[in-house]
Amino acid sequence: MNKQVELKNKRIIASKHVKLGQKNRMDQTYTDINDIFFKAEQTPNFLTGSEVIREAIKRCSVGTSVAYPITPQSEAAALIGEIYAEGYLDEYFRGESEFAVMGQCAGAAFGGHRVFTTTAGPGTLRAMENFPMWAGARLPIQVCVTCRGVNSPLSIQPDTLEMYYLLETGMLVWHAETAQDLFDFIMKGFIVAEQPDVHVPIAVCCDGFFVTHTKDTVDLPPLDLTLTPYDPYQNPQPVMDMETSPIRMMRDPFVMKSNYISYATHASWQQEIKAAVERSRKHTIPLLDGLIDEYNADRELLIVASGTAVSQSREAIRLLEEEGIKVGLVKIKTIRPFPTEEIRRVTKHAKHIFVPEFNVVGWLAREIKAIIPDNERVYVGPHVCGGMTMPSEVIVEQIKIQLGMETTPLRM
Amino acid sequence: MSRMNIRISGLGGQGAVTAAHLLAMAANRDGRFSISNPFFGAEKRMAPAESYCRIGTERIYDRGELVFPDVIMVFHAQVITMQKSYTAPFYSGIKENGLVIINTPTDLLNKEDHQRLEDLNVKVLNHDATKLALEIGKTELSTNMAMIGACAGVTNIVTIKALDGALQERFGKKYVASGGTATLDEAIKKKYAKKEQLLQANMDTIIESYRLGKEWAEKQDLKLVEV
Amino acid sequence: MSQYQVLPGPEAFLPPAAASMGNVLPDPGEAHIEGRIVPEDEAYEVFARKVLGAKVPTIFPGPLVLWKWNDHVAEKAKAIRELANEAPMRIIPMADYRPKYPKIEAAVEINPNHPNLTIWHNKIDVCIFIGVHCHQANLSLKIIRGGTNCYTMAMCAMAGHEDACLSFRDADLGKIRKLIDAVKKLKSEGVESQAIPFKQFKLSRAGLVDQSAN
Amino acid sequence: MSKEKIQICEDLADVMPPEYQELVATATYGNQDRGWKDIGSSKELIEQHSLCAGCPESIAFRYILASLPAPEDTVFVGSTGCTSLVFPHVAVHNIHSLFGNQNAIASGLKRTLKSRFPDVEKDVVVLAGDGATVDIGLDMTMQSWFRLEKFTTICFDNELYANTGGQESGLMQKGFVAKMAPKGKNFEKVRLAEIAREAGCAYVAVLTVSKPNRVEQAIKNAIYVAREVGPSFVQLYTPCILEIGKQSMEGLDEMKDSETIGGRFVQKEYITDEAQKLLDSIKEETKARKKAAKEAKKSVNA
Repeated sequence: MNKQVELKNKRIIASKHVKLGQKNRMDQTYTDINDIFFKAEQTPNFLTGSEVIREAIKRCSVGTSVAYPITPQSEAAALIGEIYAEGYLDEYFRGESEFAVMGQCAGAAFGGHRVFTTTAGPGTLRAMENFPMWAGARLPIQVCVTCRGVNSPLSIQPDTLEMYYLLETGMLVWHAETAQDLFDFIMKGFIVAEQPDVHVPIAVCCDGFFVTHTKDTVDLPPLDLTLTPYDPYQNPQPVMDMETSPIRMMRDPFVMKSNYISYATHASWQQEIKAAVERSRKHTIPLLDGLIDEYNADRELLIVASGTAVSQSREAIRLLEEEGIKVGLVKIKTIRPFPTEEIRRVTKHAKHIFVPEFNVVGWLAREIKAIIPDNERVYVGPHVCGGMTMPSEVIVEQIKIQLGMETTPLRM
Repeated sequence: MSRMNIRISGLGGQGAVTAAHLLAMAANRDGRFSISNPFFGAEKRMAPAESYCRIGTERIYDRGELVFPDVIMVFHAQVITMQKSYTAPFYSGIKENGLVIINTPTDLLNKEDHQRLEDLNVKVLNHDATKLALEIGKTELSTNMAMIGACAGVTNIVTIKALDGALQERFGKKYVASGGTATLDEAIKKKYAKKEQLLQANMDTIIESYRLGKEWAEKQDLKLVEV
Repeated sequence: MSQYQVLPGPEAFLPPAAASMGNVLPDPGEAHIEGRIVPEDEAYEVFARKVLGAKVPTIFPGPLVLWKWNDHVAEKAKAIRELANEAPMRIIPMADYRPKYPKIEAAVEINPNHPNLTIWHNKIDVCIFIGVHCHQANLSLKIIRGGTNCYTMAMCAMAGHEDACLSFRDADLGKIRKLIDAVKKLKSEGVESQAIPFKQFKLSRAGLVDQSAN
Repeated sequence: MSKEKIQICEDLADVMPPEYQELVATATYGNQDRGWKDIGSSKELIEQHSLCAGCPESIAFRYILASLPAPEDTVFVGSTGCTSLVFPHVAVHNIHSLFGNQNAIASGLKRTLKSRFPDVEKDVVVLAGDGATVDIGLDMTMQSWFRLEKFTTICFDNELYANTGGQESGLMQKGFVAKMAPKGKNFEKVRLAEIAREAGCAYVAVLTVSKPNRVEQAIKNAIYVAREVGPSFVQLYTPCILEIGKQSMEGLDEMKDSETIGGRFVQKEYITDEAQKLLDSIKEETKARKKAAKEAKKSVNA
């Protein structure tokens, strides 16, 4: 289905209404995303994920951010407030619920701002009605989802089940493994989502606490570089600011009623959102260096994972290596668009495919099973959920059991 | 590749999260790889709070609750007596040849606990951190300093110089903290009108504990993992 | 898997979006023809051949060139009229995107929600969209491909349209003029317009202007 | 903007459908004294609507669009319901997003427009039904007033859910038997105007749409106050003749009955001192301007 896009020269359309090299009110220089990441010097910092979100937003020329407290994203949302007070953003306020916040974000995006917000767990589900609306209205809003459990009984701990609900909203869904990914994905996410041929919202997801509250080493580009601001007129739809003539359309019109019924429009509209997500591949591949990362992926034993599960798998592979068991690793960075062709290619020679996940349903395993031949090769797990941790020893044990090897039961 | 996994169990408000961050920051300054993260519920003061610090010679990816620690630090007696920890018993998962440092003036373990730890050749240091904190740091809030000092003294996992640097970084500049931690920071800052005094008192607590830890370690036949 | 070809329809009750079939948009300096990425110059010639070979070649100008938000747009409108006269091509506007109520006048307008009415009514076999917002253009192009046999082209100011049979990207005044030049060149080589003779309609505030008097 | 931007390119003007040519030639963009009296003599900003014949909402729509002080710089935010059937035909930018979040959308929109165009007065007007304003959206309606968001909220109060077929709403009168209230509504009509006043609105008006000049004045007042002072709210009775069992011609009588003494829609206004001061000064200015214009006209004629 999905044609493999060649990694050619980096082609990203930057905003046309300010010039690269100009300075903003914070004395930062508008800089091309490629220069920020691939030319500027990167300095290591030891930061929590929440601080990393702040550092990314400082360099993104964001117009509006709307905040609402919910663990574990509250710190990040409050820190964005602090940099708003310093002058980095044009607008910032606390909304009254996630449903309202996502509406406020939509209003700001309709009006022509670059918009960023954060949410988590039950907040993501409360906001849910807005996400397909954002996508349908072609609003390139970025929401950072710091995953936590969504079910009753209540849990504030990480669980990626909420990402499953986001998969068919029409948003781009990326999954950060580490604080470094989180930083990179936030900045690059704006650029990809705002391309005129893409122009759909993006959810940059990370695992709560494991990323947000973990202090880790992150390479940052200089603070005096920032992205060019969003250009609302590089838009596949009219901007709702009465700066163009009054084109009579609602940005998401009722074409369903009475005499002007057109279900062909509705169907085509949905197809167009899906198409926009597909088009993002071309822009994402050069910026993220592919939709997946692969390490010894030609091996017969393969782990395919996203988010923190990748980190835990890296450790598990080290442990297995010590015992002479060689396992390859595939890290999926974008869940939407799903790297269908890439996964088909790298799993071609695998005899066993393990998909460790931090959720009870194993949605990533389902996604993989749906697209590869001989999918009985996929072992759905190991799983943890509800906020449990996934020690690398558990992955090791499960792989050995699956291979019929002897294991000593894990002592707790 | 070698790695030391440190698990810290305490009660909300004792600075367990700060302690793990400081150890990780110090290790980072020493040129090692480190990562630290907290684990807590939705409650605040006096509820179980855990934090984890992993220090190693190579890039560390492992995150989340630390199930198989080399070192366990217990910040409060209730972790043991009231089972206020996420794992029970508090030493579950400890690796062979491990180390347990407990903030207590007296032995809190029963015979069975001692036997199980001995079987794994795990050494136990009873370290009266709160007393040291009150004597040198002039506040109970420095208990975490006394604990990381002892940890560094016994394990050599971080240098005093690096701890000093980490302390300056943590309290010397604006720091991201959750609401509760921020309030505690304010309380301790109020106690010490001058920032240098606060840093000095904390450092003194660390150094004295470090000395005591080192002294104890020399008398033990420690086979702890070396990083 | 072989390349999905974006050909005139009628393709299906609900054809897929070409992007979902793996078709990608051209890069700057390129265009695409039926799903193939080609150098832009090649596309100008194909455009001219399609227009001159058609019975009812039509330009669908959109709001971005119909409404005069600046003088540059007025220049584009002028060039579009020139193109229409040169080929010749009909001009049928897409003035806005609302679902029209109570009825679409298929003879004189096109609506993104029911583009086929206009294609069928006027028997349009080749068309080009210019100045339509990308989202709306994509809806129309796909609906047209689904239900008609019209060869669709698009002059896009942004990244192009893989749902058209042929599309240009980064459209500006210069590129619209290049369309005119391509038609002129082909004509000078002896290619003649196959268009059925027609008179471009005129509208006023009162409605259709009767031109038979002239 | 920018009424200059509402022009058709000359080279393509003669292929534009008549309604657009009419719009450019005779619509009242840019005329600060525009009002309901322009209806019939100039191109209205609304094309044929698809509401029921005789629906008072349709006439309310026309009055409101005619009364906007600056339609060339106004953006509407609607919500789900009968109103959203009209919005596609309105020559003013408008947004429909979800059901009930209209005041949240407007909050984000207004702040962004203020930030992007600090020197231009961009009016944001919410127009939604009573279900959207009071029931599903009350939280966001009120919170936008608490935050003193500077835009106007208009509620088309037809005392029920019309588009879904006549279900009970919070603004329905007590005792009324409707779908989902099979034994009659058992609590009082929500006192939305008083809620608005207490929540922070600087200008509140309740009236029917039986008298166009009153509607015009309320809408203008609300928008002027939202520009300078704070949030404003207008509640208009637009009975759903279909669902209350009336004929197409009976809408006007229904409204007139309800606004007579003792009725549910006796006209009322709540205005803060600051807002009153502003409205008085605008009144003076308008009077002076009109007088000057009249005299200028006289001298030309002479």
